[in-house]
Order: sequence, then C-alpha cells, then structure tokens
Amino acid sequence: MKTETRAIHLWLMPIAVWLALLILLGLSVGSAYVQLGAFNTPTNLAIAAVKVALVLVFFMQLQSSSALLRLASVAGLFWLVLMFGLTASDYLTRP
Amino acid sequence: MTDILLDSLPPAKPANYLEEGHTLASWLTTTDHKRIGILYALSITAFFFIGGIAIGIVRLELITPHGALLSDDQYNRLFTLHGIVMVWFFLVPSIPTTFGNFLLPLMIGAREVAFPRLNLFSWYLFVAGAVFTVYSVIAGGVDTGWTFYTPFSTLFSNSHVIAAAAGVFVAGFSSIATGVNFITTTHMLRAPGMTWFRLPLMVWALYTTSIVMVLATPVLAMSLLLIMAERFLGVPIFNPNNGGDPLLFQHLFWFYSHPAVYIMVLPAMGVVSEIFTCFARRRVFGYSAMVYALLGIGVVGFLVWGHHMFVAGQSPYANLVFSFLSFMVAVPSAIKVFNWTATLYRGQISFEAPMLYAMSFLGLFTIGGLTGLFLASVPIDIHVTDTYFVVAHFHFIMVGGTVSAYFAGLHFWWPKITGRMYHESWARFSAVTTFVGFMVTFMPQFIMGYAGMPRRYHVYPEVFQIYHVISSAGALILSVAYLFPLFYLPWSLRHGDRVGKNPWGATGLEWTTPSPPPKDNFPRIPRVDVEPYAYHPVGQSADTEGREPHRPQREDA
Amino acid sequence: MNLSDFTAEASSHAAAVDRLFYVLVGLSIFISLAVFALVLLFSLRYRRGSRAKRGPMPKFIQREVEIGWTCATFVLFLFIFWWAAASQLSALTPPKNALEISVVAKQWMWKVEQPNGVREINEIHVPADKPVRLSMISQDVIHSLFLPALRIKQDVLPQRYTYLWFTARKTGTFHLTCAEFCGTEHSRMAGRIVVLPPADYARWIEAQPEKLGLAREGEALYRSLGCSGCHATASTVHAPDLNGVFGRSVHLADGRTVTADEAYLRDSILLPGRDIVAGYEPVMPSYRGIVSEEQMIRLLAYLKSSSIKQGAEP
Amino acid sequence: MSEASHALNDPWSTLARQRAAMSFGVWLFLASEVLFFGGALLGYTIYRDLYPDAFRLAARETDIVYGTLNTAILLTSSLTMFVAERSAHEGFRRTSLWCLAATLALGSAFLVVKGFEYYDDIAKGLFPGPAFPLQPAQTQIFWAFYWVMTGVHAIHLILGLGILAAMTVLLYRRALPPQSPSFQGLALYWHFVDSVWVVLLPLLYLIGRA
Repeated sequence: MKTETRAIHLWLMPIAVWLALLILLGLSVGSAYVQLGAFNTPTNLAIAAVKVALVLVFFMQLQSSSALLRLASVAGLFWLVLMFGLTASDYLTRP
Repeated sequence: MTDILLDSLPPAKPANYLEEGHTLASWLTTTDHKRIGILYALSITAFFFIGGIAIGIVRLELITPHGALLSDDQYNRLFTLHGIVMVWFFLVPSIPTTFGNFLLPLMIGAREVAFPRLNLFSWYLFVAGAVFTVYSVIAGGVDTGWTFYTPFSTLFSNSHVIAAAAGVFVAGFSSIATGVNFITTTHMLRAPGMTWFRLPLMVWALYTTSIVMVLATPVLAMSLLLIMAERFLGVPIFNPNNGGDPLLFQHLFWFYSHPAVYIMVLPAMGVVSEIFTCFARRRVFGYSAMVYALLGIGVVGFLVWGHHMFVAGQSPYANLVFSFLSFMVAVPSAIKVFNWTATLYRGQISFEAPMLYAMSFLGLFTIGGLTGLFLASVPIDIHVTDTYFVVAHFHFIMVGGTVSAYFAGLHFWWPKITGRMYHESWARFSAVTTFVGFMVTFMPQFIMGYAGMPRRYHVYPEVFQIYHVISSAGALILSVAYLFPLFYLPWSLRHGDRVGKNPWGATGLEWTTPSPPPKDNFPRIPRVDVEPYAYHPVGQSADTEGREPHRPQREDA
Repeated sequence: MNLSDFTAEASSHAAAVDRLFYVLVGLSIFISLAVFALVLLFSLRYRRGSRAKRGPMPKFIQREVEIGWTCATFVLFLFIFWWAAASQLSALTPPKNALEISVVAKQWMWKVEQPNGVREINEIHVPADKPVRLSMISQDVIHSLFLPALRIKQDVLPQRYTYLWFTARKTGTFHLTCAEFCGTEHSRMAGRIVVLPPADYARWIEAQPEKLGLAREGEALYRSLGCSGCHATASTVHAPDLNGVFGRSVHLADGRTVTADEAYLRDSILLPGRDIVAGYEPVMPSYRGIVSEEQMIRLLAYLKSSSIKQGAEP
Repeated sequence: MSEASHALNDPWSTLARQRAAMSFGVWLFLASEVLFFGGALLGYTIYRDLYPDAFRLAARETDIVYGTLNTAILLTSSLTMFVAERSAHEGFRRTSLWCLAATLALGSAFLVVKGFEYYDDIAKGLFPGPAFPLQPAQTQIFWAFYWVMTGVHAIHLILGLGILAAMTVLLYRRALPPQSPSFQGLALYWHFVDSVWVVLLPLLYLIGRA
C-alpha cells in the first residue's frame, strides 16, 4: 500500500478554486442588492456562469480531458440553446 | 421456452450464448447483450399485441358511425392505450433495443456493450415503466390521448394520468440508458481497423438514434414530471386560470415527440440499408451521403417540432420558421430513398422475405415522407391537422416504415439469432399480406382526412362510413398478417433447418461468427481492413450470380 | 348531410388551399411512381441470374447524380415552402370591416353570439361575400373550431382570445366541428355553419327575438358591476378614463407601452395587478370568477363601441 | 498494483480505457440531465418573461440566508469530493475515505438546511394553493417552479448521497479498490448536481432583491 504521505499536493489547486468560488458567491449575492436596474439579472447569471465554468474545468477536470469529453460536456448546452431559441421564436413574436 | 432452444450441438464446438444457462435466473440476471436483446424482443412483442388488440376493437367500433359497441369514455381510453403502448412500449424501443443490443457489438467486432450491467438495468427500467402503465390500464385507463395536452390532462381528466405518466417517465430513462450505452460502445469498442467510415450503416443509424434518445427523452421526462406535479401537488404550472400557458406544455412535449419519430424511423433506415445491399449483392450507392443524411435527420429533427402546433395558437412568424425547417428535414430522407433505389442498379436481386419487407418499407416510407410535405406547408396543415390525414401520414411512416423494417430485420437476422432458418414461402406470404392489409387500411384515411374527418372521434358523420368500413377491413387483414410470424418463427426453432455462419452471404462482421454466436462473440477480436458491403470490387457491379461476397469485412475470414 | 358539406370550396381561401393540395398530390404521385417504376425496372432487369449487362459501372454515375438529386429536392421543397408561405401570409390579417362574431367553446358545445346579441348553440349564421371574424375563447379545455368547407381551423384556448376570419363565397349549410381532443363527448361537439345571402342574413337577424345589442347589454353590466363607479369622469376615484380606450396605446407604470386590444382589456379586468397604468394606484379589485365569458364579451363590446358618453342615458 | 487489476471488468482491456469509457458515459448522462433541468428552466424563463413583476414580487419571499449558506455548503462538498476522487485515483485510501465522509456530511448538511427552509416556507404558507398569501395570482407560478426545481434537485442530491454512502462503505471494507473508475463517475455526477444549484441560486433567490 502506498505510504500515506501527507497528500498536500492534492489539496493546492482545489482549495484555490474553492476560494475563488466562495468569493464569486459573495460577489453574486452582494451584487443582487445593488440597484443595477436592467443589469441585475445579467450580472447574476454571468457570475453563476463563471462559477459553473470553474467547476466544469477544474473540478470535473475538463482541462485535462480528451476532446470527446469536452464535446460531450457542451452537447447538452448546445441543444438547450436550440430549444430556448426556437421556443422564443414563438413567444417573442406573438401578436 | 429455453429448453426448446436446446439442440444437440456437438460438444466440441464452443457453447453458444443460448446454452450458457437454461434457468430463468440465468436469463433475468444476464449481462450478455444478446440475451438482453431477446428479453427486449419478448417484452415489446407482448406490448405490440396489447396495442394491436386495443386498436382492433376501435376499428371494429368505427364500422358504424353511431358507435354501438363502446361508450365514449371506453373509446377514448382505448385509443389512448393504443397510442401510449405503441409509441413508448413498442416503436421507440423496437429496433434499437432488440437488434441494436444483439448486433451492435457483433457488427463493430466487440465482445460486449460498454456498460453490460447498465444494459440489464435499462431492461428492468423498461419493465418498471411497463408495470406502471399496465396498472393504469387495469385500474381504468387514461383518456387524454398519448399527447397528455393540458389543461385537460391536469385539471379536467379524472382518469389515471399520473400512473400512465409515471410509466412513460420511467421507460424514458430506459431509453436514455440504452442511448448512453450505444454511444460509448460505438466510440470506444470498435475492432482495430473499423474506422468511422467503415462502420455498417446499421451502426451509424443506431449511433444517431442514440444521440437523439439521450438528448430528447429528458425533456419528455420533465414535461411529464410537471404534469404529475400539477395533478398530485396542485402546483399551478399549466393552469390557465392562474396565468399558466397551455402552449408551454405543447412546446416541451413536442420538443421530445418529434425527435421521437426519428428515434423510431432511423434504426429502420439502418436495417433496410443492410438488407438492400445484401439481397441486391451491391455496394450501397453513396455511402457517405447516406451517413450525412442520417446525421442530418438526427440533428435537424430537433428543430421542427413547431409544425405540430400550427393551429395551436403559435405566432404566425414561428409557424413559418418551423414550416421552413420541416421542409429542410425532408431533404435527407428523400436522398436516402433515391440512394436505396440506386443501390438496386446492376445488382443480382433476389426476393426473399427480408427483401420483400424492405421493399415495402421503401414504398410506404416514400408515400409517408411525401405526405409529410403536405403537413409542413402551413395552409394545408391548418386544414388537415387533427384529421385522419395526419393519422394516415404517421402510420405510413411508423407502421409502413418502422414495423416493416422491424419484420425485415427479424427475418434477416433470425438465422443468426437462433441458428435456424424460417420457412421461406410462409414468410413471403406474410410480407405480401402485410403490405396489402396496410394499404387497404390507411389509403382511405388520406381521402377522408382531407374531406374533414377529425381524428379521435367515437361517433362521426355518416358520410365517412364507407371509408371507415374499408379501413376496418384492411385492419383485419393487417392483424391476421401480423399473426403469421408469431406461428412460423417459433415453429422454425424446432423444425427449421440448421444454418451455417453466413446463410445470406452478407459481408457484416456478425456473419463471420457461428450462428448462434458464442457468448464472447469473437474468440479473437477481428481486424477490419475493408469498407462494408464489399459484394463486388469497387467500380464494378454484381457480376457473379453466386452467394459468396467479394470480401467480408474481416481480414482473416 | 352529404359529402359536399365538407368538401365544397366555400371561400376563395379554400380554393387556394385545394389548388396547392392537388399540385402536391400530383407531385407526390409523380415522385412515388418514378421511385416505384425504377425499383420495378431494376428488380426485373437485374434479378438474380438474368442476362442483363453488369460489368463496370458507368463513370459519371456516382457523385454527380448524388449532388444532382440533392439540389433538385432542395430547390423543389424550397419552392413548395415559398408557395405555401405566400398563400398563408395573404390569409393572415383580417380586413378591417369584418363582421365580429363571438364564439365561446365549452365542454362539448359551441356558444355563438352575433354582434346584436343573438345567441346560437352549435350553429353560426353568416352573410355571404362579407368578411367575418370569429373571436373565440374556451371556458375549460383546449377545443378547436374546424370548418372543413372553408379549409380553416383554429384552436380555442382558455383565458386567451384566438381568431378565425373568412369570406364565404358559396351559400349553403356546411359542417362545423371540434378538432382538438377535449374529453368524453369530443366527437359530439359538431354543428353547422349556415351561409346566407346578405339580404336573407339581415332578414334572419331581424327575425330573431328582440335582443339588446351586445354593447348596450355591456353598458348595463358596466353600471351593475360597479365599473362606472370609478371609471366615470364624474367619479371621485382616480381611475383611467375608458372613453374610446379600445386600440389606444397605454403607458404602463413599469415604462412599457401596450395597445389596449381585447386581450389587454380582458387581463385588466380579470388580473388588474398585472399591467398597472402609469400614474395610477393598483386599487382595482380583480373580477376573476365574477365576470363570466358571456359578460366579458358584452363588457368588451361596450368598451369597443367608441360612442360611450359619460353618464348618458341608455 | 494487484488491486488495480481487481477493478478491471469484462469488455475492457486496460483500466485507463475503462476509466475513459466511464467518464464519457457519465458525461453523456449529464448532457441528458442538462436537458432535463433545461425543460424546467424553459418554463421558468417563459413565465418570467410573461410576468416579470409577479416573479420579482414572489422571489422576494425566498430566504436568501438559507440559499447562500446552502450554496457555500455544496461548493465545499465539491471540493471534498474532488480531493476524494483524486486521492482514490492515486491510491491514498485513508485520505479518500476521510474526504468521502466529509462530502457525505456536507451533503446531509445541505439537506438539513433545505429541510429548515422548506419548513419555514410552509409556515409562511408559500406553497401554491387557495390560501396563497401573495397577489397577483402569477406569483404562485414562481413558487410552483421553486418547489419543483429545488425538489428535483434535492432528489438528485439524495440519490447521489445514497451512491456515495454505498461506495464509502465498500471502500472502507476493501470490497472496492480505490482505483475503481466508479469514483470518477460519482465525482462528475456530484459536481453536476452542485453546478445545477449554482444556476438555481440566481434564478430563485437573487431576482427582485435590488
């Protein structure tokens, strides 16, 4: 059995990512209370997108995965955009 | 059932997959993709006849315009039962889970699918979904139609909607599990030398279908979950009195249900491509065009769902957008029909049962596809939607197309699955009777559909009685034609003569294994060095009359 | 009842739809026959063991043919789309002077109301050669008004007005039915549309039992439901003036401007908290569950009749 | 490492190939899950576009303290899950066991906090029904989506916790080698459930605050 050295090297990158995520969480909650008018929702969603990207790239190791996995990770999103786009073509143009 | 299959093979040969275990437990806990394919085949055959009996009673009822046999409610529950059972418990799983499970590893030179245990779990998910649905039928049935439109299904229907929706919800995850399994298998378990453009078109069809299954089914699961939440918890998601929009459900439902019709027809195209090439002894005409057509149908199929809602209150702009996209999705289908026809050019065509079924697929799918153009043009669709014209259109594609291809595949791979040859003349008779029965049943529906006969009608104006009587007569012929294989196929298990590796002289890898194949398919993983359907040298045509293919796909065959 | 109740071309739009339909039928027959003939020809000529010539394939056969029929089908389908879209666009906007008839769909019957208040069940009388506009709404589930002879159909949604318009060219009695599955007696929700020559239609309308006009019945409701209490100019309550409100563009509290069409007026009556007019307090009570569909049609007819005079005697 | 070969099962020739297949399979499943939640998001987006004021009004009633606390808990559980998977991959069995236990604890903590939040919501009568405190009626649609989306997310979390607990016990009893690819699959699923919550936070808790 591998001797159980203090696996420090395992913790460095994840803790950094974790701290970034917590900061972004604080940022998004804080920004929600600032009166940005029409920009409130876009900023909230943008920060959420950055957080999800961080989780995807680092925690789900997309940065070291094969092209196939990266393709699979965005396939769902691409189809979601198709669904939202064409449904919007109905709702936004209703008389 | 299993002891009939036992035949005294000389012990020297490696035991085939049927002899790996004879107890029921060996079948119910198997992770052998071939056995799971057979488990699926038995379950969907049972459902095929449940759905068939339901519509048999409906067709009997429709002989008289004033509905003497059933009450309104019974009629509504029967046609809903026919819809739900046929769509989700026969057509969607029909080819991928039976021939897909059995043949995908064999065709790409693998020993097993990527996730064997997940494969068995997906069959149990299918059975769990079936239990829910059968409960909802026995407990009184559901009367919303297979489309579950709100607010009728959420507020006004007092039938077993939640049980039926739960059944389809669970069966949906069986579909997703199969899809994930096949995509991973095709990507990661191909034999050395089996590059993407050496894959048989059946594998391409299963791969595209799996992508559509994985990406479309979850949206159905969510739409049914929202209906169950609204009915069970009372949360007003689609309740119009509360500002809810009934069209939102239709968008979510049809986002799945149109790709679902491509889940049903794409595998059928794969089966037919295998059969046309084998019985015409010809290389497929335009292999890459056929592959891109499959992928095109799979992707563009996701963009056209709005043509189900032209009259539902959708904005005129969206009507035109979806109408245009629906015309575009018809182009790849047309290409495939022309390529199949061109494959016959300069071949050595023989007309065994699989070929007859495949040719009836070609004819009926062509008519079904062309009537799709009527429905894609907005003014005609406004007149004919929700009439028997639409019923005829989708039955031409689903029954004329997918079911014919299912039977074609069943006869084509029967020797490989069971090691026995079916009785040829019975099978040809059954193929021809199916075609005749089908035409008599569904051709009149086009005529009365355009005249204005609405669908899902228990009583109808007397003017249409003549068409209904002809259609019901056709349905009688069709139901008899579907019973024939139920007799002569099991009969062939004992009395059919034994076949060798390659009774049809086909080029696929599955035809280089003994029939029935051993549990691990290939003693040594084969090396592939030639493209599929090498029935004659490139640039030549089918000169030799013999059965031997020019080059099976396997280097050391 | 005979087949012509369904298949008669009762309007110019119906004729256009039929033309497009029969051209498509011709096209489909041509393509199907081409495919079947080819399949039959190849099957006979190249059946196993026949003496037809095989040998090397002609050079040009592969790529050019493939591209050829791909473009052919693409262009053909584009043409059909253009034709269908063109005839659809021309049938889109109803003419201004159309006769307004209200249709309320209810589980398993059609309630029709002529502009002067005449009510009919499962039957619509319309004048020939004059544009007619049906504004339709459902009281419960989704129905769909289907007029086969006019080749038109439109779903009738709960809580939302949908419209059908046509100009009947041929007089006579044609079939009317429900096309969207709506429950137990869906197949019994049929009726008739009677197209009368304009003179006969006028005589028929007059012959009906004496009916106050929709607008005048709406005015009575406007008073009895208490609308005039706040919206009359003489009232002490600060409420928007509804004189000639139909079609006016309204500035809302959150900065949006909407045109006051039937849907906006209906929502303001049933869900007043939704779009509050700029400069007014959201004090209006909701009439949800109080005002029925028939009463709503009368109120809207009254609001639309621009001749409401403040406090004038009916 | 004899234990590694024990993790290998039938169709795969090498462990690396099996691991790649597990990741690819789980990613495909996650693509279907994206569309599963996407269906609910579509409904939410359409209604929010149709009734912006009602949604702002209704969203103010959600408790942001619970929401933020839960997000922090789930992000931390992602951290411990990641380290658990990496240490298992490199054979550090004890570190992996500790981190798996931490993830289990954090996941349960999330559910406990969620339970309190649901209790408060029901106490405030915020479950759509006849006695719904807020007006106008469309606020009930927001709360319908609140209950459906957070409910479905919670069920996903409970399933994740179940599998996590089972694998922790198997690893503890040495029935499952640390090199087994199932850890990779579970980690991907867990991070996905966390990402869904990260998306749900702004949609359900942060609108209407300004």
